[in-house]
Amino acid sequence: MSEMSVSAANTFHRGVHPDEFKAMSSGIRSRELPLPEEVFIPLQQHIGAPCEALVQKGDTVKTGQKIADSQAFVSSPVHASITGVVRAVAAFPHPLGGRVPMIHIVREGEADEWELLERPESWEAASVETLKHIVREAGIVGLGGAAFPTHVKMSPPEDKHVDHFILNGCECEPFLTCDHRSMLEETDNILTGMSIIMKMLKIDKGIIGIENNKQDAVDVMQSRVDALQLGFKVQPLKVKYPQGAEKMLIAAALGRKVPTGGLPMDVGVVVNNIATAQAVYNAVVNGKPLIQRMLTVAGDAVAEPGNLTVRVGTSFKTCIDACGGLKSETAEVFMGGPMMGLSQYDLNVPTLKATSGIVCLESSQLKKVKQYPCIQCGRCVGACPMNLVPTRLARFAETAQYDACNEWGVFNCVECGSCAFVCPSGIPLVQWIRVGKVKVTEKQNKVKAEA
Amino acid sequence: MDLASIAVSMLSMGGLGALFATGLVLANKKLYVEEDPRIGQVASLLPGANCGGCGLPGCANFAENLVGGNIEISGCPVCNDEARAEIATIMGLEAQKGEKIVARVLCQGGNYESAKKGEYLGIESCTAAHISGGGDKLCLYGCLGYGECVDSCPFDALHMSENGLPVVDEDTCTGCGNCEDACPRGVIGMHPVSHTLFVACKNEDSPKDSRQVCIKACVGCGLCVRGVEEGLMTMENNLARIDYHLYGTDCRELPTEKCSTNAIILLESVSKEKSVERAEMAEV
Amino acid sequence: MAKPVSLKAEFVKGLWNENPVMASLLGLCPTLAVTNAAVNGLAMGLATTFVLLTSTLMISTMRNLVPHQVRIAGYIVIIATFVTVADRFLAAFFPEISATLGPYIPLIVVNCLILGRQEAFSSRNPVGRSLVDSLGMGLGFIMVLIVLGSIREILGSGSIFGVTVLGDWFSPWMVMILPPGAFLTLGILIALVNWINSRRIAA
Amino acid sequence: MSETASTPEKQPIPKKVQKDPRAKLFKPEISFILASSPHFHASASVPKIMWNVILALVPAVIMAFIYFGWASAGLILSSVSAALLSEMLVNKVKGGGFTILDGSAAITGLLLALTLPPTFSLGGAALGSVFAILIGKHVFGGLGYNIFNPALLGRAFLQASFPVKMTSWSWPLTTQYVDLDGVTAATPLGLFKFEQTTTELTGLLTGNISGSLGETSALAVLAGGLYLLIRKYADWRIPLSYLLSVFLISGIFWLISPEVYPSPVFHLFSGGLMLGAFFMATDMVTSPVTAAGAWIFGAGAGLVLVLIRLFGGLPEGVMYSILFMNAFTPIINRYTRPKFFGEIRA
Amino acid sequence: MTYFLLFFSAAIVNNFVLSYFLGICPFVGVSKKISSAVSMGMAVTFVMLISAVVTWLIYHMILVPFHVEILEYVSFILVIASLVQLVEMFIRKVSKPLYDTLGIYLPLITTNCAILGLALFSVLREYAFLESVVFALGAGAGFTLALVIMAGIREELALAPVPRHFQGAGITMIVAGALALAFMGFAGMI
Amino acid sequence: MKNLSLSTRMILVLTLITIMSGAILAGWDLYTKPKVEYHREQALQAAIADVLPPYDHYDVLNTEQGYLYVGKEKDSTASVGLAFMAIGSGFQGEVRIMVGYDPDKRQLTGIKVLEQIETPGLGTKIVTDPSNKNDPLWWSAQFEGVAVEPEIVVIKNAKPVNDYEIQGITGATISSKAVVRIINDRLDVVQDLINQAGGHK
Ligand SMILES: Cc1cc2nc3c(=O)[nH]c(=O)nc-3n(C[C@H](O)[C@H](O)[C@H](O)COP(=O)(O)O)c2cc1C
Ligand SMILES: Cc1cc2nc3c(=O)[nH]c(=O)nc-3n(C[C@H](O)[C@H](O)[C@H](O)COP(=O)(O)O)c2cc1C
Ligand SMILES: Cc1cc2nc3c(=O)[nH]c(=O)nc-3n(C[C@H](O)[C@H](O)[C@H](O)COP(=O)(O)O)c2cc1C
Ligand SMILES: Cc1cc2nc3c(=O)[nH]c(=O)nc-3n(C[C@H](O)[C@H](O)[C@H](O)CO)c2cc1C
Ligand code: SF4
Ligand code: SF4
Ligand code: SF4
Ligand code: SF4
Ligand code: FES
Repeated sequence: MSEMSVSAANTFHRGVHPDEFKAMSSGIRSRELPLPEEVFIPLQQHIGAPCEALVQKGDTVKTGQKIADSQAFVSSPVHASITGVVRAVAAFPHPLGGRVPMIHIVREGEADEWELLERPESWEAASVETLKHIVREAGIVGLGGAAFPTHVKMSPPEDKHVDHFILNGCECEPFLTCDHRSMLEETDNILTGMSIIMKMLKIDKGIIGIENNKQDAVDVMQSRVDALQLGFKVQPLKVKYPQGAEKMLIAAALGRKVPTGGLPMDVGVVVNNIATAQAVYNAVVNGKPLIQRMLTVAGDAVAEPGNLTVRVGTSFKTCIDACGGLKSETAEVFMGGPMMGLSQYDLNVPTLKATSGIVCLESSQLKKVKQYPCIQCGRCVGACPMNLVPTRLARFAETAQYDACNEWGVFNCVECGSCAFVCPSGIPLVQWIRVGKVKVTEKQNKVKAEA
Repeated sequence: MDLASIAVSMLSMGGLGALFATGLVLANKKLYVEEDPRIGQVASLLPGANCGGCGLPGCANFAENLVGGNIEISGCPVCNDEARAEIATIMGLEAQKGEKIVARVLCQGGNYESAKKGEYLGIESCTAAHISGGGDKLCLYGCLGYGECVDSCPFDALHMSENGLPVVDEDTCTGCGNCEDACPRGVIGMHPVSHTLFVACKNEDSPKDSRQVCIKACVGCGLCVRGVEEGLMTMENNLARIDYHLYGTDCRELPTEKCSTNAIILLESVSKEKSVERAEMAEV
Repeated sequence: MAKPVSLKAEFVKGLWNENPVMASLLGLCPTLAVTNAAVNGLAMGLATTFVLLTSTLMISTMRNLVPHQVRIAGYIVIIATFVTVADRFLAAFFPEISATLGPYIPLIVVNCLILGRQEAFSSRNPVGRSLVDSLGMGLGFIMVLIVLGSIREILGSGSIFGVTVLGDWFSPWMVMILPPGAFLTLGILIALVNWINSRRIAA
Repeated sequence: MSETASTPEKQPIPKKVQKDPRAKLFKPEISFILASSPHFHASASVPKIMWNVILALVPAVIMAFIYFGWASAGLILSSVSAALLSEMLVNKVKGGGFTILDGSAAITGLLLALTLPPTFSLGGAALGSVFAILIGKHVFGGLGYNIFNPALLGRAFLQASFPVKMTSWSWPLTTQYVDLDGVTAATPLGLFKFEQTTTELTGLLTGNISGSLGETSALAVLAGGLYLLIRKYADWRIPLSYLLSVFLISGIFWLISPEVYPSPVFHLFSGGLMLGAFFMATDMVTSPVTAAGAWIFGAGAGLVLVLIRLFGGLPEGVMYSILFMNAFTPIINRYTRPKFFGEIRA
Repeated sequence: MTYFLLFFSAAIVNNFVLSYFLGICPFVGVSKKISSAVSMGMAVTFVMLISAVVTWLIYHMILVPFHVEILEYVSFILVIASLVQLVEMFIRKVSKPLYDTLGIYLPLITTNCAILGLALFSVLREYAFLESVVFALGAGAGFTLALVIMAGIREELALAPVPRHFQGAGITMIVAGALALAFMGFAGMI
Repeated sequence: MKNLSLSTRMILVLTLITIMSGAILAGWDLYTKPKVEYHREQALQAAIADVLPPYDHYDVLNTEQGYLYVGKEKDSTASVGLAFMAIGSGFQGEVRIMVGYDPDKRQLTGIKVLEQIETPGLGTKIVTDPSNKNDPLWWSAQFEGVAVEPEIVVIKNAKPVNDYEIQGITGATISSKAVVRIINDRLDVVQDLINQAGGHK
């Protein structure tokens, strides 16, 4: 690992500057969405082993009741997010594509009866094992996007020496402001969540990384850290996409470079999202499993953009309707921000634990570029934070030279989209790179199978 | 003087010739390396021009690669058809003794039959569409229609129909399986030509879902299983399957008529039906 | 070897379908080097055909005598012999042409075309058939050389076989008689042949 | 029987159907766009880049007009229109879009014109353009795929075809020694190579010297070049490394023997170096995409240029140095893969 | 210095492939991949070296003293062909890796005009022994350079939509033409 | 033949082929050599005749520095001039020039470029210049009577004023200068030879 001087390290190399469009929702206090009539809760919302349903059609469930779980270590249970009756356990459309098994719960009356987790009197006194157990039982996964089970992250292998925790408050995607609002509205809870995480990790060095464009959040965080005497470092970072990608954040905040193919803990760091810390707080202090989160509904195709606290499994349509509904000229709706989000075709898909935003755009804002052949301008190379050569990766994928794809590091791509964003030829670089990844994997599997 | 110079010429050339011939004789004995006898046979049939036109360093190397199975006979631009044929016999291409295998496209969800979910703007390649949500077709299993299989066929045995489905030319298809590998959806299967009964659908969704997706989808109603030879048809994951071990010439009762969505097809009957249909259309 | 092919087919194939330069890409060096004027192309083509025919005659006659291991050395000596004969012939009777073709006459020895035909055909076929084959190949070679030489000469000097055809208004493109012109012209010619072939197949 | 299991090719779409079999199929309420991320895009586009390069060439074009008058206008017009017509021809033959508006063919024509001597014939300029577009660009697959700089390949073709006309210079209209023959002038590099005299720096900077249309005024070219670099339309590494390597290598020779070899400053501002360094070596299609590659490219071109200028038969070698390095670009690209983020190389 | 100039001249200024048109067949044939281009280039250089030495000896030790210069072509080619065959068999026996990178290219080289051309040029230009060795090295280096550049370009062109009829030999010739144009810049240097 | 061992056959066949080749070529050599020599001789004589003033015959002097051809008047020992070959590199490659020299007047009597590989249309103007329809040989004709002292020089873009000046070829300055340089260099050597011989022929 290479240490850079800290003063210079408040950003990473390369990256891009998309327009932010955050103002439409960052100044408005978040709202709580009324309880939805029905929810669809996918059995698997995390990386790792899938869950099996613990309930059947016709069962009555309470809010917070565990309805699916798995024995595997890398997995996370799922909880009912409303009180009601299980209507079906079947495949329904999923925002990540396809139809996957979900538990369909329909609300019964106005009741919102909670089934809380067992929790210690005080988290300071509790043992690390207890805390990790609660985090697991609460179904907490990384809310920054990848949905990796958080209790696994809290248990680094013996040989990895973790010395820093970084709270990821960058929120570098355009439009999204839910982390920003959380930092302003739930400051203390987040800081407590962070303290709990650091206790689980048995470390005392914490950094909160926040992009410069959220100066109010930096100030609030700094003042509360000082007031509570927590000793965390609030590190303002230059505004640049993808500052929030953990490898970039670690480079910016600590000057450490996660080795290729490595994990943050290889350089002694664990990174979590703001919302993850908040979920940890809610589980450990309030005994509430992860059944709701704050998300941003924004874009020029919605009438009243804003941040909503919604129950997991609420349909996109409900969320959008709560923000004034869609305009008729809507061209595209995606889950997540415009840089990494996924296009949707059906608004009846449910929100997931890791859904941080629903962005709806009219065609005027889509900024499409006519496609030209690659002119080798190298802009993509200058934009790629992972220091790849996207144009070559894409050309190799296009011409089926998969060995070259692999050699040129196709698997290092984090699919941040910076390259395709800057490409003056409008080449769908990221999509080609994904094709490359798939094909290389296929080829490797084939070779393995033959051997 | 004149005779002398002729003698000198003959002597010096003859000397050089003898010298090198001896060298080659010795080398042939001492430096002989054992190799697959077919390499020599093939090499002797190749033009021997060592022109490098094949991209390889020389004819001997080409022969080695040919015998090693790394290159096709057609790689040599100089070789004529006769020699090619002979080389093929040496190489024992009689490996294809069994029944001719051809590619079959097991999906009928062309542009007309299948439901669209939106306007796909992205790379027009099947793999690319498959990994980014499946292009504009709602079906998660069927043909995407961007013709990656067509591009992958080295023999030009595939083309896209106007309806957006690949069509195999049975006569040209060599059964190499490239298209099967290329298709990200597993829509293409390799079958002996004598197999004519197919469930031309891959949709494993529930009947309710699959009905929404394609008018020719196998909805998993199970009608086809009943009444045919025991075990010939089975249902698995909402999809009918044919056990080709039981499938034979004596199979009289065909499940095609029973299928409510025409997902099961019998190749000949399809073409017959089609011609009847056309005739009727013409009359109207 | 093989089913009988008519002698005519044996002859014709060298002209187009198996044309040594266009289809098999053999003998490119002389093709490029001496075609800065049509007459040079013709002379080189004739010399090459002469060597091709005479060496074919010899090699095909003694095809059953030469052991595999020394055939390259043997063939090439025979070829070189006739090349020397041709070279001396030009030097003795056509000194000007000999001077322009300069060092490229001896290189006929290593013209892949000749050794290629010997290996591929003459060493396996009776004399008559081999001669017909060689004649076809030789004519195919001459043809290409003349076409290439004419194009280069017209554009590069405004003349053909030394006769001025383009008037004073035309300033010759000197590049055509220089190395780049040779490569470019052959490249375009090959593409043209591919195009014609694809049209023929389509038809 | 050659039909497959799939739907017949020309599915007879029923004309009169009581019930559309497709009625039950799913229909989205709104048909959204389905695309792969990112959904946003920066405002740069190929035409924008190209037209900006043309804008950056305006000072040089104006200077050419001031010095050489209508001759320059004719050459530019003839070359650019020939380039555009060839591009149109290709569009027609190949099918596909109408690609003139992307500006790349216009640049090729314009740059080619700027490298021609003012007395060159209009037909010759057009011929060079046609060669540049057809052979230099489209035979390789068109925009983005050509290996060699098309304008320079066109010029190399002209130089090899009409070496006398391509090395016949006239004095600018603004100099006092107007020569009606118009053929006896010599460029600063030519003067140096054949008469061993060097030219004053002020002449080189303002362009009051003989030479091709675009090489007379180094300052005008420099202004346009800097615009390109500031707007990031060209990679700054290439002109920098090119000029630096010319300066250093010629400087070494100059230090060894100042009487024989001209000063590095003379090298920098004479001939087509400025135009070449800022507008031709920086052609992104034919230069490496990697940063390390850009340095190598520039340095190599500088070395070749000095070698040709000092020891070659020709007085100027900008064109050849760039074409030579163009040939190496694929290899440079291949062997200068940047280190991945976090990669530890053995 | 004169040796350096001789080398430079043979390698760049008067490049065998691009300005003398020697060895075009392998230049077109074996330039699809950089790795095989490098191997081929090494093999050619090696054979050039051997044949320069041997043909010089034959010419000056046998042909000239006995006044049988007419045997020049025949004896040169006989010696080159046999020697290459011997070396190939030797390498094949001795080292498999060496055979795979170098040996397999040897048969192709026998019928490469560049080799005989080199021998003949050496005689024509009346090079002394050492000069002809340097000349061979330079010519070999130049051949390798041209081959490797061409291979690099062709690997790149494999990624490009070259018009169908130009694919293969056509575009290779065009590239060679462009290279020859680019190399003209060195004209007059030596 | 078939029943001989492979090794014997290999040696025998190759030796036979080579012997045969030797025989054919030697025979052909005998037949053509005189003709080739004759052409060469003719060419040489023509070149000497071109560069020297009319003479009756010439003597060949074989010096350490190469051949000199001394043209003689009929029945006279007086020479009309001497001719020699000058060789050097031009723009592209070697240039061979036959030079006629009058040591008494210290001026050239003519030159003829015998071999060169200069660029056609440019450097080849040192031999003939097709663009000058009236006098394609104008360039080499200039050398007749040019003074060799202090040395011959090429001037560009102007008519020669001094008797030691030669007008260069536009567009082929390098070739022009190269020819002059080659002649100057060779002249030095030849002049030395003459001086050694005591100014005598
Ligand atoms: C197979 C797998 C194993 C992982 N193991 C660990 C781990 O042991 N410890 C840890 O801190 N994170 C682990 N991670 C999570 C990553 O560090 C990272 O947080 C996750 O991939 C999401 O990062 P992103 O949102 O920046 O893409 C793992 C991820 C994957 C996919
Ligand atoms: C391109 C890219 C951008 C990301 N941006 C953010 C971000 O803005 N905020 C964030 O919390 N996580 C972001 N992530 C995810 C982080 O890399 C990392 O997974 C997360 O901070 C880990 O915390 P979690 O486990 O609590 O989700 C991004 C990941 C990628 C690949
Ligand atoms: C393709 C090409 C070939 C050339 N060939 C020759 C040549 O054979 N001889 C020569 O003197 N100059 C040749 N030149 C031109 C010289 O390099 C140089 O420009 C010229 O000698 C300058 O003469 P000038 O000052 O009279 O124009 C050639 C130039 C080019 C572009
Ligand atoms: C960008 C540029 C590149 C040029 N390259 C060359 C070149 O490579 N060779 C050349 O002879 N002239 C070139 N020229 C024209 C050149 O400057 C002119 O020929 C010389 O000044 C002659 O001395 C170039 C001109 C420009 C503007
Ligand atoms: S190549 Fe991958 S990591 Fe690099 S900019 Fe593109 S999407 Fe991001
Ligand atoms: S940014 Fe686009 S045009 Fe530029 S090099 Fe990358 S892929 Fe090519
Ligand atoms: S069969 Fe497969 S590869 Fe072929 S078009 Fe359909 S989806 Fe694509
Ligand atoms: S790719 Fe192979 S199996 Fe598929 S259609 Fe073509 S020949 Fe048949
Ligand atoms: S003819 Fe020269 S290598 Fe083939």
